[in-house]
Amino acid sequence: MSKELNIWLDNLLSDIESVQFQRRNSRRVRVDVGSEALPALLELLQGRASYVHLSAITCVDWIEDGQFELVYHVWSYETRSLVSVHTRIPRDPGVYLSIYDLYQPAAFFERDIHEMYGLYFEGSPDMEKFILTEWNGPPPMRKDFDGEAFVNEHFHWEQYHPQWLKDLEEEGGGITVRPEDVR
Amino acid sequence: MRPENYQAKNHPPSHEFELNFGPNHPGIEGNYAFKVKLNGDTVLSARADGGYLHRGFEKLMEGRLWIQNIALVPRICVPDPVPMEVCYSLAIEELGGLEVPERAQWIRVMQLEMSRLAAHLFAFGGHAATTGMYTTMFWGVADRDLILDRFEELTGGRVYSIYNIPGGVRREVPDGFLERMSSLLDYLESRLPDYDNLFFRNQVFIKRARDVGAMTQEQALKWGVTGPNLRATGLAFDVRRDDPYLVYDQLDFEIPTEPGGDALSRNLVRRSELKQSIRILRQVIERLPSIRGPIRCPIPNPLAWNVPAGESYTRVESSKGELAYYVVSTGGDKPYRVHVRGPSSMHAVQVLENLAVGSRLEDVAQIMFSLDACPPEVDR
Amino acid sequence: MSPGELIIELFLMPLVAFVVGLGMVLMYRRIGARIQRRVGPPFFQPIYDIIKLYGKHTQISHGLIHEIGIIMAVGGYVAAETLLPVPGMSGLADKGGVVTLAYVMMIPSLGLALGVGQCANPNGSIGISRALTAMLAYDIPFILVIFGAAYVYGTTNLADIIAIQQQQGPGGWGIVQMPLLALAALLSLQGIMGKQPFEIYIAPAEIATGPMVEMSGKFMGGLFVMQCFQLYTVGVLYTTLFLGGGEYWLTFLPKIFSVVAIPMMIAFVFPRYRTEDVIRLLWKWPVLIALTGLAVVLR
Amino acid sequence: MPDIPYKDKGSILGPLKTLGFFARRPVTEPFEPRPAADSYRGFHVNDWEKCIGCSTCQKVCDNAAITMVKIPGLPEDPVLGVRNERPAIDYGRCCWCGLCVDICPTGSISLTTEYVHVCRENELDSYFVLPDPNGIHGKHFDKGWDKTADADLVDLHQQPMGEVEPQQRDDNFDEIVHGFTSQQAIIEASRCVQCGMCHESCPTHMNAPEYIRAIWEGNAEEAVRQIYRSNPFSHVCGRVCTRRCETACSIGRRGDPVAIRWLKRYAMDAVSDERIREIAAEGKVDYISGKKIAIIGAGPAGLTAAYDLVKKGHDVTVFEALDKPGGMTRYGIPEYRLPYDRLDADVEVITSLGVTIQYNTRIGRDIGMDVLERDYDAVVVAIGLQQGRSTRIPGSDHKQVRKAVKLLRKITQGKPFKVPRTAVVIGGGNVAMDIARSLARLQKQQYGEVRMTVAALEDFDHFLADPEEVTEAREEGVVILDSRGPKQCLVDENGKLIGLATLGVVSIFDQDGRFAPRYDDSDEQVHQADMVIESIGQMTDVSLFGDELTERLEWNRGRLRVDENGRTSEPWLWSAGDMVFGPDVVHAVADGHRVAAGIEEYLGVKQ
Amino acid sequence: MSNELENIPIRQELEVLQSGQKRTNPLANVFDGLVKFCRSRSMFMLHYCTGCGAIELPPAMTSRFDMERLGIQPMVTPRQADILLITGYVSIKTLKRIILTYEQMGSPKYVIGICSCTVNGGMYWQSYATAKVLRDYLPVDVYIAGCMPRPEAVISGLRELMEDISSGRAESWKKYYQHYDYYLGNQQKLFGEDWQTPTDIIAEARHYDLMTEHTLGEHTALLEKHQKPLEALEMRLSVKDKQKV
Repeated sequence: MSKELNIWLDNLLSDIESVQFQRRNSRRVRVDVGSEALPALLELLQGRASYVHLSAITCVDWIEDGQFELVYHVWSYETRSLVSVHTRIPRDPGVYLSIYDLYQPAAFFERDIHEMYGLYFEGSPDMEKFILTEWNGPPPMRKDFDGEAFVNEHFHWEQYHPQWLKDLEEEGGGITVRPEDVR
Repeated sequence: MRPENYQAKNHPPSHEFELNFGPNHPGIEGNYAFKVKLNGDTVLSARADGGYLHRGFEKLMEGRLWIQNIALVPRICVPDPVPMEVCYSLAIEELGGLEVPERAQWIRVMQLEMSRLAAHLFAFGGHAATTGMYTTMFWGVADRDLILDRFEELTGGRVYSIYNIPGGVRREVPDGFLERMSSLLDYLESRLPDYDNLFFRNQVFIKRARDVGAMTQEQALKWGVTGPNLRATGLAFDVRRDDPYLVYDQLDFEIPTEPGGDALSRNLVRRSELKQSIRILRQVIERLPSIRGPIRCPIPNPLAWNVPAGESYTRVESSKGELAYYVVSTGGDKPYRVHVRGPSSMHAVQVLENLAVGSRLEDVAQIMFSLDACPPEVDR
Repeated sequence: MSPGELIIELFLMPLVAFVVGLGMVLMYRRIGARIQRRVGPPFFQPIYDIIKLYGKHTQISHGLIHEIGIIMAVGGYVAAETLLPVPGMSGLADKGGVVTLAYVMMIPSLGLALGVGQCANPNGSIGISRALTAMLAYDIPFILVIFGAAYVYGTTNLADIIAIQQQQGPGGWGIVQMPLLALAALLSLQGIMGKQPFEIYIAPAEIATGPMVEMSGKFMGGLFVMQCFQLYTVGVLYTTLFLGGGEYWLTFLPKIFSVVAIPMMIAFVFPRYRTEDVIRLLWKWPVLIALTGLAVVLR
Repeated sequence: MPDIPYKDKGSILGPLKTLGFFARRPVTEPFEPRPAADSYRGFHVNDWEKCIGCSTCQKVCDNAAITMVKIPGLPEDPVLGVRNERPAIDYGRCCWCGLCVDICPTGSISLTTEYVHVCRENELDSYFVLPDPNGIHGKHFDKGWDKTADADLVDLHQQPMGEVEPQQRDDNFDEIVHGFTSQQAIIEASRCVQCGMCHESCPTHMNAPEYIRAIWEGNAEEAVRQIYRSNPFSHVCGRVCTRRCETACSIGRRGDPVAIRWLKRYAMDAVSDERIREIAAEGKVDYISGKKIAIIGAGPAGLTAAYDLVKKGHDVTVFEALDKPGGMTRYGIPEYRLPYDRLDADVEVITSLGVTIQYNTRIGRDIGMDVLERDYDAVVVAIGLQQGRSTRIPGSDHKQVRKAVKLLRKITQGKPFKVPRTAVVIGGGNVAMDIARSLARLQKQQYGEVRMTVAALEDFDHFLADPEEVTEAREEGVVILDSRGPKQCLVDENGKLIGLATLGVVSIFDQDGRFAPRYDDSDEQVHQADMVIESIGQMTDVSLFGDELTERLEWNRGRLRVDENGRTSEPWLWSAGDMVFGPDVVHAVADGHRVAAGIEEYLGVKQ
Repeated sequence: MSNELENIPIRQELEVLQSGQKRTNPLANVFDGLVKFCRSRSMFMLHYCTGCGAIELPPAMTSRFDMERLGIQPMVTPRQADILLITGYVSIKTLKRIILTYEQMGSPKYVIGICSCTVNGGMYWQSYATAKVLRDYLPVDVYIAGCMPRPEAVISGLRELMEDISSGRAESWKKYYQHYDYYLGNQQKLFGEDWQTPTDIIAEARHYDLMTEHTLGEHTALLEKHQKPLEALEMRLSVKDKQKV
């Protein structure tokens, strides 16, 4: 099985430049590819190598590099192996191509990434909000959105003051370290 | 008192109208919404609306230590929490290069199958309730509760066991647990004919569920359907066998399939999987006493645990389908990114929308329940 | 019968019906509980529910028609109770008859339709349209059965029907005389009571209890009262037509309770049919049986 | 797999079989809550006896549900590592994951099988609970999720420290301990739960949690920076500290404490000396204050004070009677424990900041105190305890009865003396071990065999020396006897010392806790010896003050009376280190800081 | 979310204000007692899974723990329901629906806060998407601790509520009318100042004689300012073919 994998991966390498691949074990392959070549690579993977199941699309925000990393996990029912195709695109303006015409499940993942990261996919059938329909803030999964700060700014907490605490405070004790202090 | 200060809307003279399913609706699994456009009883278009259970898990996990997240992950799928814990732990173990002791792997398999049993009992119980068959639901949930009792004994928690941590499991199996588990399996097996009589062979149910929400195998593959729903279209695919994890490759079990691709087939697949899970559990009960050794490999102090940089994609077969975690570590004490690929994120949105179109109003709830779509997995 | 007695009977008969109906509701819930392997509600649960609903502070009315609808729904059954002879009381049974009763029994559904229509909730509208369709379905065999029974007994007067059966002893009961019609009636009873598998019009999972969706407080209480009457009415009607009616309360009550118990038990082991399946089924088997039964009795 | 016959067309009446359940008993449970499983995760209890208030539970809690509450009346002792704080839990946050139980270093917190708590809106304060041994409602419930060995998330074992094997080390003065490798250090550092007990117990309040964290993060420079915030003698302390921190360490409650000393050593060794000097110089003021300060004694206390004061821009001169700096750290600690180049590195950091050390300058002989009083704005006396105490037993005035301190100094200075063939050390402290092991090395070098005996007053359960010292000394061939009180030094008719007679000890302290050893006269042993070394404590030589100043100063039982800042009754004179506070390096460092702060305050006022 | 959020109010303990008049007719008292008793014995529970704690409700409802023994039944629409179980965390999106639902329920109505999350944010205290302190937005009658509470704990809580109802203590639904301005204010802070619900609480308060000086205030004034003809709550769902370019 892995032999076949080798053969087609070699073929693939001849077709597309700028592909790096790395086999992690018999069922996991990591492929790094430039963003311009990714749709073609996926098309090859799907068409030639039976990787018909798009397991997931993950977006990772590498804010320090100013990039979004997109990882396409595709699975072949025949060779029983999973290829993770990694590509990086600039964080700004954050537009990329949809692969909906290759893999229909991409619609959900692309929509999800759009609302969570603000990354727009051209050609995706539906870029409307799904989960955050009533959210006006920035795309929350971006690293520059500090969820905890947002919470502290917008919410307040239950102010407990039970009798035992009052008693302790009378005796000179009381709260010393709040959980917020150690975070 | 008049109700609200609303004006009755004048609908345009048309047979078409819109109807909201949920979020507060018994035909919805969990807290989810679904809007359908109807012509008479036929659904013209359907639109899912999620986010009612959105907590921003992936964001929360980036802000917590690796080990703290084990308390968080089971919440992602409430009816079937164990695969979440196991999958997350597997991902970290892969990143950190931890060797899980064999005994822990077997205990994990045991939990996973217990959880699958519980989730399936819940799933077809819920499906039965959408067709008005409350007795099945009452039975199913009550029998599921017996499994939860065993979970409580094993893990200390009824629903959220928080029992798996990276490196293994948290406690040794209590004395006499396997015997009690074994007698529970006997009981469940003896209940299966009752369920058959009441539900799976019930002609009214079969009439009701046949050809409801049917999809072909090609459609299923195109839409990214996984798990029992895919097997109900005749494709024998199971992550446990085809991308094995833990000790599933040492276990003897079959992958039930059904040809129909409809709500009935999906339920029948679940029914057969009950049997297979019981079979696996019996093997585990038989093997576990002979596998000795630690139940956890040593892990660093959780407060100061830097998982080596890298990324891992681990997959687990949950009761709903393919569950996957993509975890990125930059070598810090917290994950840099965790992506949860909930199986229902396909089923509850695209597949549900596609299947609902052209179906009947009375079948919409059935379709959702037969897909066993779990909204918290979608919303996260 | 003096007018005074009549008035007392007219007052007493619905009251008795209500109390017995409460018992039937309790029985329904207890049967369900038992099959579902649980304990079930306390003895007085039905009356607690009704008092609670009438005792709600907020009573949301959707307008006059809404209120009239509920009054029709309950009133229709109250009227029906006065047409149903019970041991010791015959009320208006002499004046009415089984045909009148059949008409009166449709009033609640129509009243409900009026009331629900006012609520402007699509779920309610769908539910009520389903309910009326279902009524169409179960009324065909039901009318056939009534027709056959009337033919056999030679009268539509319920009091007379009872008298005829009681003269002949258990052998002369309708169920022995015309078993096929009795069977058909039992099947349509399932429809009249609106229990599974003919429960599609309330279907919580689809249309959120359909007609009841906007009902609250006393309106909901009205529906609960109506349910008591409904169970009682179908039980008594069936007993009257096929089980020799009531001689004494001691024999009458077991009869009516066991009549309604059968659909109740069936309700808990079947899911619900779709509307068209309801019609197909009810127009097929009960109608066929009823027609055969009719053929037998007409022969 | 048609293993189930559901596919054959069942009868429409099939489901009616279910009606058989009508006759069966319901499965419903009674209303009263069932007892939960043995390891159920219900509400918390906390054993206040065991709990030390380390707040580790608070740190592991992912829900920020734990608040530390100070409870007056509970024991509080930084030295033992006990705080009078206890965790209070917010059940509006808690998720009952049990991580607090698994990580608790003491094993005091656990979950019970109690799980019902209901309250009304105005009683919501009851959600904030201070778990005590009685549980949330004061009712007894069995323990549920409790600490087990499987579930314990605390790593109870230290990283093994590599040492030179006894055979290789017993004839030389090379350093014994290898020190951590970077990987070991990171693993060891990761054991820390950041409770801060070490910080509180440390005399000089080193920022141990911070530098351990930095080591764990792989940032040794940051660790050094944290170390230099409070201790300029870190090479020394990284090797020979008495480790009050490790006694207090909460991990040490049930297992080995975090090896804080070795971690400090690792951090210091991992950074080059030049870089350390740069780091130490951070925060030095860029002006000159114009104040002159004299410090007498280049030991840890004096040099620490010098370090602090020079960073404030003062002109600091240190007068040292001997020719090398370090004081007791150099002349009291054998080289195999503290290589001199490491000590020199520490001193170099201080001198590189601008401190001048005048060696071979004995105050009172070369320069008088009055000169210092006149020429300097402030004077610090930090001369330590340079004289050994005598047992004053019969025969102790023999010339072959030596004082350990002096002998150690001699060894360090390389001055020749006749190494005894057999020797007995009186005393059970670390100094006794030092001299015994040093002499043992010399014996091995010269005679090829070790004939050293240590006779300690204390029994092994209350031994003063560190256990590892005892172990290592034994490995090197030193015989250690416990509960032996010296009776007399035996001298033969030729005036040659032939041995020491000791008696068995019955008790050391009297009822009032005063030192008053009682011996069992019947249990007498004689230990042959060419030399007897007394190592029972040191005292200071205050002759440098001169008569006039000695008169002026206030004294307290033979020691200088100082205020809380280390200032004597003379406003310009401070005293620090062993001569005013107990003998160990880290106390001296702490004292140096204290005195420096006092002088700084004083100089500020004077301006 | 509006910008006014800076001045988050300090939580005040809200009291149910009792009207002075006491019924003197003994028969009326007996009747009141009967109604209260029936209320406590017949609680219709709204079938709404707002959060993960809802997973323990099916066991509590079904055969193993059988809530119907207490006269508790699930009901599917708010109109029919008496008790609203907030089962765990409420995302802001859900909270809007909960408030709509709550306002549509007929009083007397009772709210039960289940799980940690309804009290102080629970394990989602860091989450930007969930509301933290439920009683800021709705009056709550009974809290049940746990994450999630077991069915037995849920049933214990419900029995506690039953006692409260029959003894007349559970009257926090009145607070919603009597302190409407407070609750509305908190809702506006979270949902924006143009937040409104279809139910006219002020009119209901007038109708049922529950107006107090706390019913109206600056927030209700804001509500009236933004009041627009009401339609069903917008779900922000558009037909699929209408795509954004």
